[in-house]
Amino acid sequence: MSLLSVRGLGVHYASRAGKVRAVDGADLEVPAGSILGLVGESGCGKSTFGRALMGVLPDAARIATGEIVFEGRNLLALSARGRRALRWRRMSFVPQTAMNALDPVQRLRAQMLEVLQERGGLGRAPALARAETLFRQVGLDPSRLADYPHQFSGGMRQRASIALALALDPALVIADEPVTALDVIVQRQVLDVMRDLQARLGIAMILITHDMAVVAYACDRVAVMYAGRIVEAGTAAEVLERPQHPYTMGLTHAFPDVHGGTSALVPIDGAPPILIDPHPGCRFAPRCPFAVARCHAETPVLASEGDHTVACFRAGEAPALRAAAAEPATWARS
Amino acid sequence: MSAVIAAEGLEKTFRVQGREVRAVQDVSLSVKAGEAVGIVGESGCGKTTTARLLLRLEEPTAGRITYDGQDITALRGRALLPFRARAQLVFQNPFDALNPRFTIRRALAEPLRNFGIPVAEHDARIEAVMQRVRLTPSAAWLDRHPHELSGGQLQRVVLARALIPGPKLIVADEPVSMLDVSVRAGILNLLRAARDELGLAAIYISHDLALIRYVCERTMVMYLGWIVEDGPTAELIEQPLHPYTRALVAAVPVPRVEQDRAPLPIRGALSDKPLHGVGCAFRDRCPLAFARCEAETPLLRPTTTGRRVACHLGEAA
Amino acid sequence: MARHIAERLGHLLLVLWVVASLTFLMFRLMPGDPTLNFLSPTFNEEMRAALLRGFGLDRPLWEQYLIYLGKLLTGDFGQSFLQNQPVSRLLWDALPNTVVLTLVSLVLAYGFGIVVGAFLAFKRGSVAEGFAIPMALATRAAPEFWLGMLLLALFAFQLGWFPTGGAVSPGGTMGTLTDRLTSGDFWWHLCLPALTLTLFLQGLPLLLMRATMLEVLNDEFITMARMKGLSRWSITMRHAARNALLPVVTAFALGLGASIGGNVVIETVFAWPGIGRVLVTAVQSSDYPLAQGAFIMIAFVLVVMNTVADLAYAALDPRVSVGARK
Amino acid sequence: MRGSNIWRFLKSEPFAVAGGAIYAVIILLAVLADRIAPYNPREILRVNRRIARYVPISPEFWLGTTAAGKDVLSQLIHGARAALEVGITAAVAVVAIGTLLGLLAGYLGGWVDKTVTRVADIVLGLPFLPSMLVLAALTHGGTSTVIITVTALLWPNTARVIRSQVLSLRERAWVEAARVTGCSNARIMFVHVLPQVLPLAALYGSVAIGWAILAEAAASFLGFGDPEVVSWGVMLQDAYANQALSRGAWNWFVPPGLAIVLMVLAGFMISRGSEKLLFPKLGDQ
Repeated sequence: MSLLSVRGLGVHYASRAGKVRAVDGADLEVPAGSILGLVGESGCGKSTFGRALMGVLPDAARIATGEIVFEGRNLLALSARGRRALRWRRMSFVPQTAMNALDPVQRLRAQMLEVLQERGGLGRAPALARAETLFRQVGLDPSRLADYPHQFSGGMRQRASIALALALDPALVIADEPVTALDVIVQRQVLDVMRDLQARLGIAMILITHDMAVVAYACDRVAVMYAGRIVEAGTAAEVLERPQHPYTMGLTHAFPDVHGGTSALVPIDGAPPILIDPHPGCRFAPRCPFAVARCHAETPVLASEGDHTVACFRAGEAPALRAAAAEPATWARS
Repeated sequence: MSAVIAAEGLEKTFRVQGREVRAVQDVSLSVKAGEAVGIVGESGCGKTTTARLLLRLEEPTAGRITYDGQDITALRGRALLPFRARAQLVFQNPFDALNPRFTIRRALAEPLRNFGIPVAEHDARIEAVMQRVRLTPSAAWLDRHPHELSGGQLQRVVLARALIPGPKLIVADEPVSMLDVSVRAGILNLLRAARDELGLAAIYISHDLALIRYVCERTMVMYLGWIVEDGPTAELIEQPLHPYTRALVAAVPVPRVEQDRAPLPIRGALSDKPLHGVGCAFRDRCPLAFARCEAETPLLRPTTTGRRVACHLGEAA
Repeated sequence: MARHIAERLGHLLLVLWVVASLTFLMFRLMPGDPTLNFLSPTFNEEMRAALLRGFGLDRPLWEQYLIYLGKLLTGDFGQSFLQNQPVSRLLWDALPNTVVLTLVSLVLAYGFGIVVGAFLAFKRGSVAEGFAIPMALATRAAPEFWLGMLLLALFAFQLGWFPTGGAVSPGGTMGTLTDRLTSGDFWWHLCLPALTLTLFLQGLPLLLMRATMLEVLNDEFITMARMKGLSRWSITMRHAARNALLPVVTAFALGLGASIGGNVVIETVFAWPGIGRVLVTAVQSSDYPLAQGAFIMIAFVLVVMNTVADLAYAALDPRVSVGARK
Repeated sequence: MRGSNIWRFLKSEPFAVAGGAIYAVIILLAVLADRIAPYNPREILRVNRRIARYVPISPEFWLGTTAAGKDVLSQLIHGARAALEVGITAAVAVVAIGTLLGLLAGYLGGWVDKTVTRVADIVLGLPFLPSMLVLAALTHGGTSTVIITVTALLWPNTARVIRSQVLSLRERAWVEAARVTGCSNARIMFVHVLPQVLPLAALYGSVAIGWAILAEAAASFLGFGDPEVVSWGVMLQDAYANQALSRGAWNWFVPPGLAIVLMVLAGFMISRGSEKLLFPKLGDQ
């Protein structure tokens, strides 16, 4: 039984141009004690997915369909109060740029104690001790608790956010693009902190990112998201090295490798889909070089083969498609 | 063939809230026509300031800049116009690089008007650059406003605007960092094609070594305003000479599960009070630092053919 | 931070000096012969000259200016033409009335404005908002003195609950500041003018607090606070309100400075013997040393409060007061 | 703006529409004052040969008459003319000066910025109404004094706001792009930056109209208005000075105040509403 299993999740935004289906029938299994990389391009709904798990969405958005079963309970069936009780105790969040995710006029100590005391029920002294241990665990000098957020560098702010997220020993930490805004060396250091703490504390993590290399470096499992849906999921090795969905294939070839040759990078033509009245059938069909008539009519369902699930009618021909996907000519249609 | 753009001993110091920030220290470089040079380093290393100095968008505190052999260090205002027509910039953020109130046509016409290109030629030039950046048929795009285009399309317009005055030098500051992965390749290929076909000199600024490897033959690595290493890109990545380059290359993740996850050969983090004065700026984080690094500032000296490094490691005792 | 304070104080002194000089110039261009009012036609030329000399008006302009500045530094505003006593005594007697009126009204207005503003932000989109916003806008759109006239007509003349003006009942004397503050009669006279000023002033803090709160409420750290499972109340009060208070505190200091000058009309409607009323009567009767003194005092309080507002914001916002990255 | 989305916009922005409607009415009154007003506002009226003092609301005098026997309604209607004249002239002057100085200070920086900011601080150091009094006494009152004073004292507020927006615009890539593509400073300021700043300037324009009218009313109330001009401020001063309050002549002193409130409120509503009109999709990239 996985720690978290999401089925048919739908989150819709009310906008002047109509209902935007940011997340539209997403399914995902997250086993306990592993790091899952949720990867996709901007506008694919991955951030909305993360925030939907936390149950804190912008005013214009609401969860329309599906269920989120976490530790055996469907969160969507809980009362608001019940849901709020779980927040940060069982499931916490690390934001992208911690600069505006920390209260600018409060010292870090106050923000840590607030969570430890008000949500964790600790007294002041044990809370302070816990805050100092957490800071040490993420590689920050406890004396920095007395500083304000603007006195921290980018890397240090992310470490502080991680410390904050681990405060109440949650079972799951959702990190939304935690290292995107960081330089490569600091990014590596923060990723190592996350991998080390995850291994030592045995917590589950969802790392939301657009960077395939970061996913390859830090994650055990990978889920690829496109136009509000999970199109492929499995172990990192399976998904990255033996992708079965054309979009994943395209992504791996569009990504330059620092040690790779200078073989031509392959762009995926066309623009990401507008999620107001999405394309019937498979959302990727308009940009997919392997699309057939069926792809434009029917919507493929996630089918799993062993530990590797994919939503594509031609998944069976994956090895042949993979070979074709490596050729730039396959993608250069327009 | 003389260098299209060259700089010697460039320096730039800013005064920020009373503190002196040395953004660029003793930078010398030259780029020939048809050559693409990458400048790579973490944020705050001075790579963008260097690019802005070369384009004279900033006044250098010291040093000389020459374009096609002509000294343009002291030029100002209208005198810079001929140089401006020949040296253009591709911006990082396509969503912010076009005047929101101008249509695409007017954005492209602006440089033509400023550089005194006869109106008769405008339509032809606009059509040519639109073809080059594959925004065809151009009529479908020219009368739109920026907010009606996607990131990739906007960046193509930005590139078209840079190419329209017929420049000899293109500087691209993180040209694709704001774009989706699937769209990046398209822009990078356009940049490479434009450079090859038009014989442009190009300077690419980026923190992403993988992208630099894809577009540049030669690369310079900067740290806290200094050039620490300069050489052919592939060699520099596969056999880095400077300890900082070594750490930088090791830190870059690759999109394959099997990769080196050993701890980085570097200590601590970028401090806010960089070590000025004598000695190597990297010494406090360098695992191989020794007495001489403290006593003497290393100079950028050639080693084997075509490579330069600023480090005492390889020197005679 | 210290550098910031020193810079602001230096700037303050410069502005004070320029304002004092402008005032000097403005009043020297006053129309009408300053001595006209209290000279009876029988005075001959010789006596009139003696009088001018008495007030130092016969000297060249720049010499007058130097004397004026010299006296200013020692707090001597010269002699009032009409009331034949030092201007400074008249001003020090009137200033407390203005300060009491202003402070009482500002505290009431900002207290009410902050609470209602925060509540409206908390209850976004409610019926209350649809009603409160136009009301707040209307109070800011109404001329102060007209509000005064309405309250005066209703509560004083019509219902007779409050006096129709002045600060002391007929026959009473104001006495020292402590006498006034302890006399019920004084407070009874203060009610209507203070109520008018409060009604006029509360619009700004209310709208400002609501706007800043709404802006802060969709900051990312508020979303994070919700994710931490903190209660809506503690989020609003501890996080949103604290951040939203910064601009409101600045507005309070600016408001204090501005309304001391602005009370001119309220004090006229209610015949409240504050420094504004002193200025009006002095200008109307061309008693220009008194007018000049009153003007300078109002201007100085305004300039000082502008600086205090600037420093208060810097002190309250750690991003400014606690310097850059360690 | 094609017809369809103007209508869609109007529906979505009730504040601006209401504000616009009020202004339309006031402008109409001001233009057609002579024809609409039942009597000549300055004419002393008689009822069977006796001067019609303090006549309450009646079919003959819809808003009654003043202490001097003049028709309140006619004065109210003609007052719209003075309000518009003062309001619009002062607002245009304030916005023009404020925007220009704000633009120059914000874009050019250096000593230009220092001087403009320093002068603005000094002007902000001059208390508004007291300065109005002194200047009015200086020039024997009149609407021109009000306009000059409002302009002289109000431009720093607009200048500061415009300056801060220009400072942020200057950092935007498309302004830098203008420099790279060979634009001169002047062209960047007036062709590229100014159009982006005009919406905010117009916003402050509609607010400035309000302050100008309030200033005129206060000056008139303190006896420094222009007695010949029929304005709402003079009406209120006239009422206050002639025991309108003690006699409970609500019909006399309430309407002019309401007229001022309505007009100033309209300015605020237009500025609040117009934020969307003037910052369409173009602006909020």
